[in-house]
Amino acid sequence: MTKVLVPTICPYCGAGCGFFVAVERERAVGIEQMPYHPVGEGALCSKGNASLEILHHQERLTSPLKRKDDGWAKISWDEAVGLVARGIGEAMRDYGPEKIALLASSKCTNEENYLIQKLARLLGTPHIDNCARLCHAPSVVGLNRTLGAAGMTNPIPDIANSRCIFIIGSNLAENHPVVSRWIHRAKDAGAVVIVADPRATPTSWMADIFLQLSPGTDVALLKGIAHQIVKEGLIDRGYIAERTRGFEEFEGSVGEFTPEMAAEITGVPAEDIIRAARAYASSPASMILYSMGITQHTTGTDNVQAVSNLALITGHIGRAGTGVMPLRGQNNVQGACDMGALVEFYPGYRRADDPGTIDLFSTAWEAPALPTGPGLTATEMIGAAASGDIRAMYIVGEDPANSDPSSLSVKRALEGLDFLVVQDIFMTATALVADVVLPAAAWAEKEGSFTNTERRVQWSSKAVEPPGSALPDLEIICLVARSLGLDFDYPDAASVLAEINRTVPQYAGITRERLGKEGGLVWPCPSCDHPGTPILHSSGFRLADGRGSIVPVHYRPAAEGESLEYPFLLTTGRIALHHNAGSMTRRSPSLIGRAPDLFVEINPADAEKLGIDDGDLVAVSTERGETEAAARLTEGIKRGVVFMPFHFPGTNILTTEAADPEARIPEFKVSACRIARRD
Amino acid sequence: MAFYVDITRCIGCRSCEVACERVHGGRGHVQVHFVEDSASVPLFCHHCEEASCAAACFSGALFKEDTRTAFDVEKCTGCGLCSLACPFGVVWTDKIAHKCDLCDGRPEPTCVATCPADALSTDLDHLSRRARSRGARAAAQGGRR
Amino acid sequence: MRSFVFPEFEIIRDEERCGSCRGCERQCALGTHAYDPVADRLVSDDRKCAGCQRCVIFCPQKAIVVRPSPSFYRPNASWSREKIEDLKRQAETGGVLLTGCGSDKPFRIYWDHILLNASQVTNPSIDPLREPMELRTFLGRKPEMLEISREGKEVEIKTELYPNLTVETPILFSAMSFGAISYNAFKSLATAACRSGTYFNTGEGGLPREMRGEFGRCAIVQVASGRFGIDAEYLNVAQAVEIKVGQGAKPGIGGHLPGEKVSAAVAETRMIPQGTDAISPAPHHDIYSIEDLSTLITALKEATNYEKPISVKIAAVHNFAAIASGIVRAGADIIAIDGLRGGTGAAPKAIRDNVGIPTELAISSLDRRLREEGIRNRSSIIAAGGFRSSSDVIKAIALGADAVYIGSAALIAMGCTLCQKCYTGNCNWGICTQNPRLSGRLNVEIASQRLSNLISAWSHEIREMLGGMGINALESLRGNRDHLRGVGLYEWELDVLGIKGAGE
Amino acid sequence: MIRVDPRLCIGCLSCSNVCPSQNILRTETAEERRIRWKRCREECDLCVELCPTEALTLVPIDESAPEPEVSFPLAGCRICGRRYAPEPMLRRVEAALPKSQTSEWVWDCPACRRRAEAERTTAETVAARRRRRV
Repeated sequence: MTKVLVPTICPYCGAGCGFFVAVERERAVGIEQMPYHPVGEGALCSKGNASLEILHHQERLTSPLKRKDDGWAKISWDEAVGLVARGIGEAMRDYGPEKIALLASSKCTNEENYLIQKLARLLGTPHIDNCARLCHAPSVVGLNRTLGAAGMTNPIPDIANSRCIFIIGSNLAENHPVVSRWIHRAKDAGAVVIVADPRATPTSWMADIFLQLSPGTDVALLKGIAHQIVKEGLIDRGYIAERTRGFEEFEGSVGEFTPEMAAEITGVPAEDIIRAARAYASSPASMILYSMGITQHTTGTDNVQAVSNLALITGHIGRAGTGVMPLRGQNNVQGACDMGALVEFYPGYRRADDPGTIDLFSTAWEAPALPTGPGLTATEMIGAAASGDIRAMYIVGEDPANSDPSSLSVKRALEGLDFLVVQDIFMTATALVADVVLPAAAWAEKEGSFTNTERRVQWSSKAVEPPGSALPDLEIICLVARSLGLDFDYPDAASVLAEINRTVPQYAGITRERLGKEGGLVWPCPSCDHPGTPILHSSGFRLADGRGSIVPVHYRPAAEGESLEYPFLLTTGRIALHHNAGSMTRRSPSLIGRAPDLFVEINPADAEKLGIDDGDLVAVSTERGETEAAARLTEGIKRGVVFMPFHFPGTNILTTEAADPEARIPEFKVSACRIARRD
Repeated sequence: MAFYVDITRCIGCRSCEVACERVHGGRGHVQVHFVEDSASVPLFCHHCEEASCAAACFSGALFKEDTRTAFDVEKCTGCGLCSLACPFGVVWTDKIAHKCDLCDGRPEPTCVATCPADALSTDLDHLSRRARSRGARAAAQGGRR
Repeated sequence: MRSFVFPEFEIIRDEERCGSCRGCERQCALGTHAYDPVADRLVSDDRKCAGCQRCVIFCPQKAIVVRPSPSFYRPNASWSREKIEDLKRQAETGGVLLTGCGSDKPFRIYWDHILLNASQVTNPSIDPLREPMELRTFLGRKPEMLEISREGKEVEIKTELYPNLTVETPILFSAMSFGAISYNAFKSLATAACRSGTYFNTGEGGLPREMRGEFGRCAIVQVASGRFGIDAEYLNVAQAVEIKVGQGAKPGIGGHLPGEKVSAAVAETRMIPQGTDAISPAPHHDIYSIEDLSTLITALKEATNYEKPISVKIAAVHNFAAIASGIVRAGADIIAIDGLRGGTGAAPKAIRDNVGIPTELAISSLDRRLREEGIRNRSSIIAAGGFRSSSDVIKAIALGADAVYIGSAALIAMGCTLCQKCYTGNCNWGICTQNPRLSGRLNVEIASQRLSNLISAWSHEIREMLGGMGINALESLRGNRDHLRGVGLYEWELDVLGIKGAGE
Repeated sequence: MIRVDPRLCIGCLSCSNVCPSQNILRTETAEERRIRWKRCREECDLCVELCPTEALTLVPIDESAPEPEVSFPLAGCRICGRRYAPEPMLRRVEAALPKSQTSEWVWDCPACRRRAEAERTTAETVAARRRRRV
């Protein structure tokens, strides 16, 4: 039997590793390495290796479903699309288009995300968002303000060229495992690695300097470092003068903030802060990698700005081995943002509140009345749904009932909607409360482009047919749009990409033909002969007068702190074997078999006081709810802090809805909680 | 041929376990062990020069072939003597023995190809050269840290 | 070179039933079945299958069917599939096509055209369950006349009798050598022969030393053109010595045991180096005339002190009766006549299927010839070649044989399915192989039990048929062709057989 | 059916594994392993062929003969105490090992061998990382 190797992009994290799906008799039978792939060099983490397990999974949705009595009835696509058109159409007719909301998916292709946001805006609602809100909204807001572009400044393999790598709020060894190979390459060449994290994680194993700070004190740590750099004159005066503005004000803001003060707040010894400051500032090329430990805070935007401040004052940006590197969580969260599936941006990061943008797209889409943004963010939509300001929702490939904070109230809010349609590959917690569920194709069952965390746009080909009557998201969106009276005539992903080439300047030169041939292009790529731009900001910033802006930030404590009633700080994160809400990984036998249960990491000293042994079942409770988990005692976590992975339904029952005032990201990383042994 | 691990690189992601399981029909031959939350190490067959498993095998299913310890599934009866004879506990038996076959027929063992941290290699010289150069540079920069 | 030959068989596995126990994989020495650990299922390579049905029988789930491949070439009366494929095989190998077992060609089987008589009214039939029924047979030269002295009630035979073999039933195991068949198969035959009061024939491979004490009393030892394994003890422990001149499956051809089958035990028994080919020349290089044969017969009688009957085995060929007459005159006490369907471990297909004459005709013409010459008493006739049932045996005796040799029938009793791959040495049933893994499958106790059961069953049936004919001793049936009638035979065939047509 | 020589059997379960007819039953508790040969009519001989100690023989079926049964107490691990293998198997392994090697580890269970190996190989790295963290 002939085996065909189909090149695809891993459906899990944002690293965007490529691999071949081996297809035999129309089934995906194996994975073959892609040794020339620029990011992974053929490597795959455990999730990538298990990715095929979800393709032919028995729980896949194979037919459109509608709610019937207490269960579900299989229906035809005609009926399903009719129901969606009626549900959304009635809500629009009765309450107006701004009473409906759409959630795009950072798991879908660029083309699909483009169409979803276009659908939303042509229907007249500004409420279109995606789950970037829950991971990197502060990066979009913060980096757009300071650097003029939201994305990793340098490609992942460039990490190997760095001589000092500062990893803050990222457990990349577990969440983006292939990134660690480049860090090790840098270490082989003599690089110093600094890791700041409340937990000792496998990432911290790589560290030469490990700063174990208290959750929510990142700004204090970064300011302490900045203070030391300024004090010792390790700043790059030439760079500051030529390329930035705002340094004077910044200098004033850090003047008082000594490492000793930072030590007081963060719990990190002052000498370590000083060592880190010297290492970062004095190396020939330093790089900062961060992810959700920085962004998922009420101070997320401040954290991001504090990070970019460090890079700007030392001039560690715009060259090989330097930069500010937000590691994105989902395989296409970068692309979904690029495509404008965000409340504040139209495609290509054009501001939604700018009349120029509206004019531009009115012409491009031949639509006279496009809504002005910003609309309601993903988390605000839920609140609006609860209060009746949103009447109908169309959710594509997202699971807010699991992934959003305070998930019990999310579920209640969604249940209160007049009409909810969910489009997914599995029956997620969100789909369970929907009126209509549409079965979608998984990544290898459709084609399209994905943009990874380093802005590399890659084409993923179709390997196998979707199960049952499931359809690619692109086709479903077109069906729904046409049933709502819109002229969505896109025969395939390539035809959508052609429109993207015309409307998104960063993608202008990223054509289907080039992606097929060249195996990935890094945006901005403004024309067909442009080679792509792996390193941003090498000749200035896309801001007024081309200067990066140094923005003073002020330390604010997290929304919740320890109290007598809730004496522990709960922080959340990911583990190596699961991905996000886990709708895929918890169905993968080889992954769930290795990490079957929700656990909570506790410092042994704390545990002893509470009389908890390793493996005991404990109740973790916050003001919002209570969850059971198995205790896991480890010295790796600070006293007074506990950690839970958020891949299981229980965790987000606990987390707070308190959000960053600008980026509206919830503070997943700090919640005050109480622990008690379950007997 | 055997393969080697650079323990300082291993990040405990268990990719090798899952990959091995994938290419061997659900029966993996690698197990990642964690030590005190401070290090992890994949344990796999060393293809011992004097292989105890082969010495204990009565049916000829396990045997030395050049430098590797080969396994002929056709001959295995699942007696489990090899599992008890492996000093490292990395030969498993469940109705039938299974152990590392260096991914026979593939250009490179899958665990080596898939290791995200580049911690595994079939080339011991390469690993030790890399480790030596890292050690030397760390020593040279010792003052600055 | 890619083979253009269809797989002979098609293997159908019922996936629903198959429990992936891998029994079939372990049973098949030809490697037909293989386990795919990734898919957790068994896969089969039709091309390797010999159709021996071992896997079918031993599949605990009865999930396997092996049947002839349905593929066909364009039907052509002249070019049958077999002819086309034999030709292709030769085009691919450039060699003689080998095969095993007896000829499978559709020559007329006269047994199936001969009917037995039975008693009605005028002469009573006999109930073998109530009255004695004599199957005991003496094989060897009988005197011209018998002088008896009678003193009172004592009767004494004054004529000196020639040495004879006494068999309790007229069924002997044909010559199958250790080497061609496995030790266990060989020993099973010997054990069964001793237990059933009959004889097994060692073939030309000698008699392993450790078997001589226990099994000599039911052995006929063979002296063949290769002279393998012959010593004085060998000749003397046996009850008869047979000079093998020809074999029904390959008249005019010698034997060839490939070196791979010459294991240590085979080598020791045959007195040749281990791993060397054991080649039996086509002729005996000391026999070029009846006189030469006579010399050998006399030599063997000398060697055995004139205590054993000497048999001469020849293949049934066109003018064999005249030759047999010469053999009798040369001093043979028994003539074994091996017909067209005689079996073999390995023979060129062209020879097996095209040389010789059917056993039925051979028995009849030999018996008649010897009677006509008045020398029938000087030699017993053992017929061989394709005896399939007790009725074949009884018809042979009515045609003039004293007893019969069974070969294939005995092997089938032990498990053989006539897959005809004996020459490969990979017999899955453990019969025609020297691979210890395979031969171990044949359990001597169980196999000999099956053989004894077979002899016992046939003997019972022969008694039943004899009783029906109103005869109470087998002696009385020998050459008694009035008890036979032919159906569907040509005149000449009836003439050769010496029987009347049915209804005459 | 099968005759078993209990002096030769080491309790390895080869026979039970290869029996296509599931005629060789095994029961294993935390303390002991028990094997019972049903009075089978199969003459497939696989168990006989694949017995490492030639403890089995094929014999004609005998309805009156009792079904052979053997049981072995499991030996306990020196480290964790878990019972993991019949002692005769361990003795056979010990005898089979190359004489140049030590063999007392045979009496540790495979899980403990793995743990020991992991601890041994990572000792240096763990120590270095602890120094760094403190």
